[in-house]
Amino acid sequence: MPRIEVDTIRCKGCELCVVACPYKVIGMSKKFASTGYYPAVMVKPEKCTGCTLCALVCPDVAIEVYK
Amino acid sequence: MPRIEVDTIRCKGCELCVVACPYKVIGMSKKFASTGYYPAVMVKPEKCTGCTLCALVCPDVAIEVYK
Amino acid sequence: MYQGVIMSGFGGQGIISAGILLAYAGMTDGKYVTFFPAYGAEMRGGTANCSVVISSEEIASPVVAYPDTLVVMNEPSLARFEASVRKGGLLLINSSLVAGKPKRDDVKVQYIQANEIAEKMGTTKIANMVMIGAYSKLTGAISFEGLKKSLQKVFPRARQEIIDLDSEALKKGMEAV
Amino acid sequence: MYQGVIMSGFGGQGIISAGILLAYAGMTDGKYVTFFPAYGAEMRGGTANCSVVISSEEIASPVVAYPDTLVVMNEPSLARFEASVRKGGLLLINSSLVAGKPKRDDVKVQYIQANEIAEKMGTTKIANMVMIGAYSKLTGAISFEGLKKSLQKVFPRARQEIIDLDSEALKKGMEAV
Amino acid sequence: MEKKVFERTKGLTEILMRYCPGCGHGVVHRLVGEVMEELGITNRTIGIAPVGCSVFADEYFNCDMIQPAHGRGPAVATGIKRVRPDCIVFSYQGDGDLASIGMAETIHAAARGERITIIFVNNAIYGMTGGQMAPTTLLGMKSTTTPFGRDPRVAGYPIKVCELLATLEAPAYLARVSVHKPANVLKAKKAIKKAFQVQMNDQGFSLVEILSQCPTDWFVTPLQGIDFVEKMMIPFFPLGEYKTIEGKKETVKPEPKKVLETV
Amino acid sequence: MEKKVFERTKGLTEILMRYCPGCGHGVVHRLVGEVMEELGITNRTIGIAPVGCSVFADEYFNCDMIQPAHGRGPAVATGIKRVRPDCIVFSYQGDGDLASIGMAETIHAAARGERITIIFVNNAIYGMTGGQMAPTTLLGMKSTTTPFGRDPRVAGYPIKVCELLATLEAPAYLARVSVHKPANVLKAKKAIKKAFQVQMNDQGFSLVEILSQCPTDWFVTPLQGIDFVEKMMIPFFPLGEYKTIEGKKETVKPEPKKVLETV
Amino acid sequence: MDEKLLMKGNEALAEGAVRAGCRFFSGYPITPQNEVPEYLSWRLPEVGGTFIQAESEVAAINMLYGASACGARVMTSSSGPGISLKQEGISYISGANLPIFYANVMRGGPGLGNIAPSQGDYFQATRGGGHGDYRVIVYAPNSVSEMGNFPKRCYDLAEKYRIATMVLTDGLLGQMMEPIEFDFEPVDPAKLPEKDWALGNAEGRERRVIRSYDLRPGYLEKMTLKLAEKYKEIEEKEVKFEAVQVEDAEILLVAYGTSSRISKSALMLGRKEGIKIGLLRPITLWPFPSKIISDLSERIKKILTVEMSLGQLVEDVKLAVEGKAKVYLHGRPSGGIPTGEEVLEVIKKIMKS
Amino acid sequence: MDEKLLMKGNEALAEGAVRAGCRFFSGYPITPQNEVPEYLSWRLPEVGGTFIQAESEVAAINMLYGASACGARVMTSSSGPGISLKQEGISYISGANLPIFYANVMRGGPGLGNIAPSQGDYFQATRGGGHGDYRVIVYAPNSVSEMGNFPKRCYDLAEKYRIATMVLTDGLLGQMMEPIEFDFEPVDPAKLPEKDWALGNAEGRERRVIRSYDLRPGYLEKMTLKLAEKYKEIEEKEVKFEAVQVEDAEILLVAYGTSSRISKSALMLGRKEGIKIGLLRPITLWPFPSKIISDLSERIKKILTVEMSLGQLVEDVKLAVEGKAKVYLHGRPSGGIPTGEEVLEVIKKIMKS
Ligand SMILES: Cc1ncc(C[n+]2csc(CCOP(=O)(O)OP(=O)(O)O)c2C)c(N)n1
Ligand SMILES: Cc1ncc(C[n+]2csc(CCOP(=O)(O)OP(=O)(O)O)c2C)c(N)n1
Ligand code: SF4
Ligand code: SF4
Ligand code: SF4
Ligand code: SF4
Ligand code: SF4
Ligand code: SF4
Ligand SMILES: [Mg+2]
Ligand SMILES: [Mg+2]
Repeated sequence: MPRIEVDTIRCKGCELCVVACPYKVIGMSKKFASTGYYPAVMVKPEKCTGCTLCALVCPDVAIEVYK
Repeated sequence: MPRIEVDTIRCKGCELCVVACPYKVIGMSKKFASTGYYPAVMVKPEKCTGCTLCALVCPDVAIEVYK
Repeated sequence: MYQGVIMSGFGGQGIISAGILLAYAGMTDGKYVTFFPAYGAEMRGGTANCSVVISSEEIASPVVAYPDTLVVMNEPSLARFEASVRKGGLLLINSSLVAGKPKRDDVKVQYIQANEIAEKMGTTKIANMVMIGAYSKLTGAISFEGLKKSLQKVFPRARQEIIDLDSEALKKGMEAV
Repeated sequence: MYQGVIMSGFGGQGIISAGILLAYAGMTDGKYVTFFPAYGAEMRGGTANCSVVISSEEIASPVVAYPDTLVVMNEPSLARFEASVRKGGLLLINSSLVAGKPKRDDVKVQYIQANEIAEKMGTTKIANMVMIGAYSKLTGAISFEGLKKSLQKVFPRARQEIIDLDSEALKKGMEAV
Repeated sequence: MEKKVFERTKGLTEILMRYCPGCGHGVVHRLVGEVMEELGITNRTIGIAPVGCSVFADEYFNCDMIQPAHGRGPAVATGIKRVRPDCIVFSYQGDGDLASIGMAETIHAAARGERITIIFVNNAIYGMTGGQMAPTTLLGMKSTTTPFGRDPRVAGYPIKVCELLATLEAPAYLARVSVHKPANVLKAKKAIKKAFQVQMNDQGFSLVEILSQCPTDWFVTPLQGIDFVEKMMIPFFPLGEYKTIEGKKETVKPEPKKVLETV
Repeated sequence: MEKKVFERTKGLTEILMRYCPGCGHGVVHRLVGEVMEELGITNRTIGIAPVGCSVFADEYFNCDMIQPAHGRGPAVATGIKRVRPDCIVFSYQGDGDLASIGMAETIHAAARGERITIIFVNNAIYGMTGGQMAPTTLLGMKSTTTPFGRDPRVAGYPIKVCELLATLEAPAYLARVSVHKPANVLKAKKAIKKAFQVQMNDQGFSLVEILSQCPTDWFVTPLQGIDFVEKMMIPFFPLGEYKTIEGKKETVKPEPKKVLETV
Repeated sequence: MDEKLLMKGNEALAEGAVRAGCRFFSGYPITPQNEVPEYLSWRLPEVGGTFIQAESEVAAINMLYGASACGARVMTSSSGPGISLKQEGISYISGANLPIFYANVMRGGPGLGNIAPSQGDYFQATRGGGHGDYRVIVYAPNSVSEMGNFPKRCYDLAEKYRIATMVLTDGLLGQMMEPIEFDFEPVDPAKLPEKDWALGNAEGRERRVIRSYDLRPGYLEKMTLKLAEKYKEIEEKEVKFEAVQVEDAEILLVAYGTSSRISKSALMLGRKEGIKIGLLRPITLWPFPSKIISDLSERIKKILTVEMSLGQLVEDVKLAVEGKAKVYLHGRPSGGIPTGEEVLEVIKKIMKS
Repeated sequence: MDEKLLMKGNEALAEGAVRAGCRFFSGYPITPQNEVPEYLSWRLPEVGGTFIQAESEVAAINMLYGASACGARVMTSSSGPGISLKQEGISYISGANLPIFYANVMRGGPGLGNIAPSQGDYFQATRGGGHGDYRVIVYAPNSVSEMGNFPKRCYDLAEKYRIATMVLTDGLLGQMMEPIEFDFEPVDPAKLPEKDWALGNAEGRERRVIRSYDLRPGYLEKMTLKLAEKYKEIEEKEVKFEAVQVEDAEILLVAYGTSSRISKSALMLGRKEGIKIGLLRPITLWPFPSKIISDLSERIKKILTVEMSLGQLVEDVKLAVEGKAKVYLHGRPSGGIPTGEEVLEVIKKIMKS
């Protein structure tokens, strides 16, 4: 199943991936990481197509996509 | 009668006035001035029309025109 | 009376404005004060810290090498500054964000769940005020009145509700210790 | 043997190349030499002058404050440098262009109609060579052979006819005094 | 079997980037890194970090790097490329760096046709120093040195760098792109690749201007930042290619005209 | 009765000009002097001499003058005009001064729309320092630093200043003229006058580029010099107006857009 | 006269300049002095003045050249790299006898260095980083109050002598906050005496020329010898320093700016322990208080220079002392900030030696 | 080894640099050094090197930064105003530990000044006109031969220590002609040892980074302390000077470059009259020959510094002498050139006093 992996050390919680995902797969974690930021998480993992659009806009190269 | 006056202290003998004059009124003196340059002189004074073209191109503002 | 304070945390935790508030309140109380921010090259996400001196005598150096009080707002700050605290000094720790424990046993340590307290009041943004309130209570270096009067000076463009909220947070901080 | 020479005239009279020729010839003769041009900000029409030292011993300062010989190629140069000539020194004047007479009576004065001599040879451009020829004859500081050998070095791109003409002008200068 | 379809490029180091959340610099870095990797030139590329938020780029790009004085990237690139024509040289610069203090160096490197690539990140602001006006700050836009909005009578008009450079002979590739949306990111990558290829083919000077978000100094959230690019920047700074290699002949060295003999 | 129909303008002092025979600077000086006189502004004009052959312009123009660092005329003019908006300010500059070392200052003064007038004398060479290449030196042209002719692979392409500045918003008047023939001199004067008027009318930045002879450093006679302008320079640097005031509206100060509220 | 304000040093500097009559600023952003242009970007328009964010430091200093030539009270500010770029312009301004005021808020160098407080630009400020023989009057404040009050001193001297003046300070003084009181009445520049050399409207007077060159043989030398006379007068009349407990001192600290605050800490700590420490703080770095240091060195045989650099001020101290006392150095370059405790340690070592 | 050539100083400098392995030059025209770029514009291509006429001095020094980072032997040259503009770049190069060679052919300053020979940029050269704590090795030739031979010394030291080196000379030495012999074999830069820090092709090695900054707290200070160690080593090992008839001297002249030639004239004239004059000529201005001057001042109690400036070298002399002898100054600024006779007059006055 297509999926993304968010590197919570790199993610700064900017939400750009959230709006980039055409399938609204991504949301923000309610818990902050050791960095002080709230990282992105998959909220509808089943909808992910592995299209990589989220990764394209991520400024922190925090997303890897698997298919 | 139209005529030009060349300031021999200013004139540097560049001959630009010579070629600018449509009536070939101007030539160059054979004797150098105190500046070391050979100044412009009227060689055909009778042909001068006072058109000021010579004065327009003179880089040293050495020519005055009378009419 | 002389108090050298270092306050340290993430950028964005309001470290700088809390420090300025401390200094302002000290001045309002009639003390000599200096404030010095450590400014980083990064805009955000880095650490921020500042040094405040409050003293009844003229202040020579504004540099606080050995703080009488260290206000710790995040984990890395504890590691960085713990060792520098003066013997017998005070370590004020925001335990909402700082899991680690200090190793020093020759200083007074006080934990405050500043983020939790602030969150209950509506926003974690005022956790810094909670810490300042606690500091004021514990050291007596500055008065609550001084702090309150200074709020409007430090945030001249803030609306009255915000000022009131800050003031409330200061109080909660005082009550927490 | 020590000769400090200043040569001065209009820009365009070949002052600089004449000075270099002097220095080259001195070197060819086995002497120590220095050459120093006074360079102006204007490109043309200004005055040009240079200092040459020819010496049998190593030369300390290349600055010629009090020339043993002054070569005067135009009117303003006489006024400017006359006073500086060393007592008993030589004043070499291109009388074709210099109407004024020197006021000094403690120096040797020699007039040469350099422009006329040069003009007869076809071009006033070699008046500088006439003066150098005269200088060589009068002071013996440099040899004609040295000068002749150096011409090609100083004007590396000149055609043989020009070199020959220069050489002829040097001779005419020697003969003129 | 599961396959990684998007992974971190080897053109970047593993070091965490110190940009603000939502900052466009990170995306641009990734694109340059990927282009280097795809063209197989990472090992023979020398990158130039600016003075600006990307001063740390010397830690992020996985190639030889140098960090010079503010605005002088193109001059440094020139020195490098002339000594190492076998290497690929790029200069990464912000708008203050490139178009304000470095304007002369930019224009002259372009006019000389230096075989270098400039990655020009236009975020309409001085990021690193805290949000002062840049030469690309839009009219009316507030910054810490135009607190009432940029007034052209006081602070002049924003400069369009691609348009300016397009009047020169030597540039072989000039393009303006953005990185605020996935589609734009893809185009931006294409442009960057083309720019590097122009250099590799010895065709001339190349520059890609990238409209980029600076949420921090625009005092907006990252999401508002991409809106700002879309609604405010792009209308003023039109995207597109301003000069392309298509039809661009190799520079021919003309026989030195003997000026004196011609006239 | 005899009448003087051409006399020395009061816009110039009586001092002898130290230019070489046939140098174009002298003509340009006269034109600026005449324009000042005709517009009645000599007394309230502040002129800026360059570093270049015209460094002595501070002795020649009959108005208040200042002589600043090489290339920085537009910055100095900016300082002057902002403090004395009631004065007319012109900066007289050579091509090395304006387009090489002073490129950034030129572009930015133009982009700011400073109410100043630049008299830009393009003689395709560094006159004062002895004939080195200028940013406007033609391809193939010999100079003391391009002894084999300007080779674009080494020394790049000549820069067209009017074309470059015309991409900016703020300039109100940009024109290229020459002074090698009487008819051109007349046109040059018109352009210079217009440029000053644009400033007097507070319409914006103005610059007149004047192709000018440098016989000395071109190693030609004065007569060959005017031929060189005609046959070599004009074909590359087309004469004409590149931006005019016709239809140019007064600059309007836009209401500062409240950026944060728009997005 | 004012209510006490808590101000950042940089803002005090900017406000102080405005109150002293500054009506023209051009500058380029650089940390740690950004508060200066930011403050002036709204403050100057408020008083009818001009704020320009220049395209570069080079442009900024040359804008000053023009603006000050028209008689305005002008200012620019920067930090190390930017001040280096301004050296040519400062040399021109000095040669042209124009009065300007500028500030260097020092950071760690050389090169891009860092943005920590430092004092590595002392040589540049006092020896002229630019070309040729010229001097700049250099004031070194050590408090936010002085940051606010010294611009006035600088403008007055700048116009009195037609010379460039500067405040040499650092990121600590620029960034720190302290209460400040201005010790002078705001200056209305319109009421200053007219400058009989300034460019402007020539109606009814001879035209004026401002330049820094003279190509006629011998003339420039005369011009520079006139500069030298001016410099001599300034060296005689305008030296400023502060002496703290030097009367009974057995060791003398010499330090300026931030270092002098730290040194004073050391002095207070040391005095508590009975060590007789004195402090001589140069307030003007040029003209340098050589005479007082020379005099003190007749009696105090140990002198410790404390500075945030590899050792620059120490040369002026040695030049003043001329071998009469032993001169030591405690220097912390490139962003290193000494502490009072640390300086006291050094003092103790010296006292033992 | 060569036949004797009569060469202009500037051309000797350029040719010397090429023979020493220079393969990259970028510069901007300025009198009185134009012969350097003009010569190199045909000479460098001849040996496969690069000549660039930069758009400005700022660009020129930054091109050097890049070219030297790739390991090339590089050069730039200028005069006062241009060298001032290069100060930021020189500071960066120093902070980044890059080896470069440059020349300042001094003219009269400050400002545009004039184009006469002068020595007013001594402070700028020896104290770092740029920001921060750094030093540049400064060679001061006094003959056309030395103009030709010193670039080689500079390159060798520049690479040995990874430091900026310069020749500080003036318009007189640049414009004058004298016979010259090169005292070294031409260097083939391809045969120089590879630089293990230079940028280029990273195949098979770690990537390399060149920078002059470190923003981590405390790191830059350590970097600069390393610089300081390097500087100390240079001060110990690389001092060069010439001592003329100092053995029996009763008055010591100290002078460099053109002034030292003139001083030697004075010495010779004076010795003829029986005045015991000695001459100490610093060949390196930094590191300065302090020790020998200090030693000589134990015995010679009158020291006269002769320089073409208001008095800059004299400070280094005083710092060396530390009050042990009386130090006098004969300074002619801004294009004034003293003569041997004039210096002798000064000597006589001093001897009488
Ligand atoms: C000579 C010099 N001047 C100024 C600075 C300060 N400075 C550092 S970064 C910067 C501007 C950065 O803006 P930009 O180039 O747009 O890059 P961004 O941070 O926006 O990416 C400035 C002015 C400096 N380091 N050196
Ligand atoms: C900073 C600086 N760099 C270089 C110079 C030397 N310089 C004087 S004039 C000049 C160029 C003049 O050429 P241009 O501007 O074209 O004027 P022109 O003489 O041709 O009229 C140069 C490079 C200088 N004085 N200052
Ligand atoms: S890969 Fe595509 S579908 Fe999956 S999370 Fe990213 S954007 Fe959404
Ligand atoms: S775009 Fe990247 S950094 Fe931003 S929230 Fe998504 S994963 Fe995190
Ligand atoms: S006025 Fe006309 S006709 Fe008379 S000389 Fe001049 S150009 Fe010739
Ligand atoms: S144009 Fe003028 S300077 Fe030239 S020859 Fe004629 S009068 Fe003389
Ligand atoms: S300040 Fe702006 S440009 Fe700089 S890192 Fe933050 S968002 Fe990016
Ligand atoms: S060198 Fe050229 S520009 Fe300069 S005065 Fe001579 S002709 Fe005119
Ligand atoms: Mg930017
Ligand atoms: Mg020119």
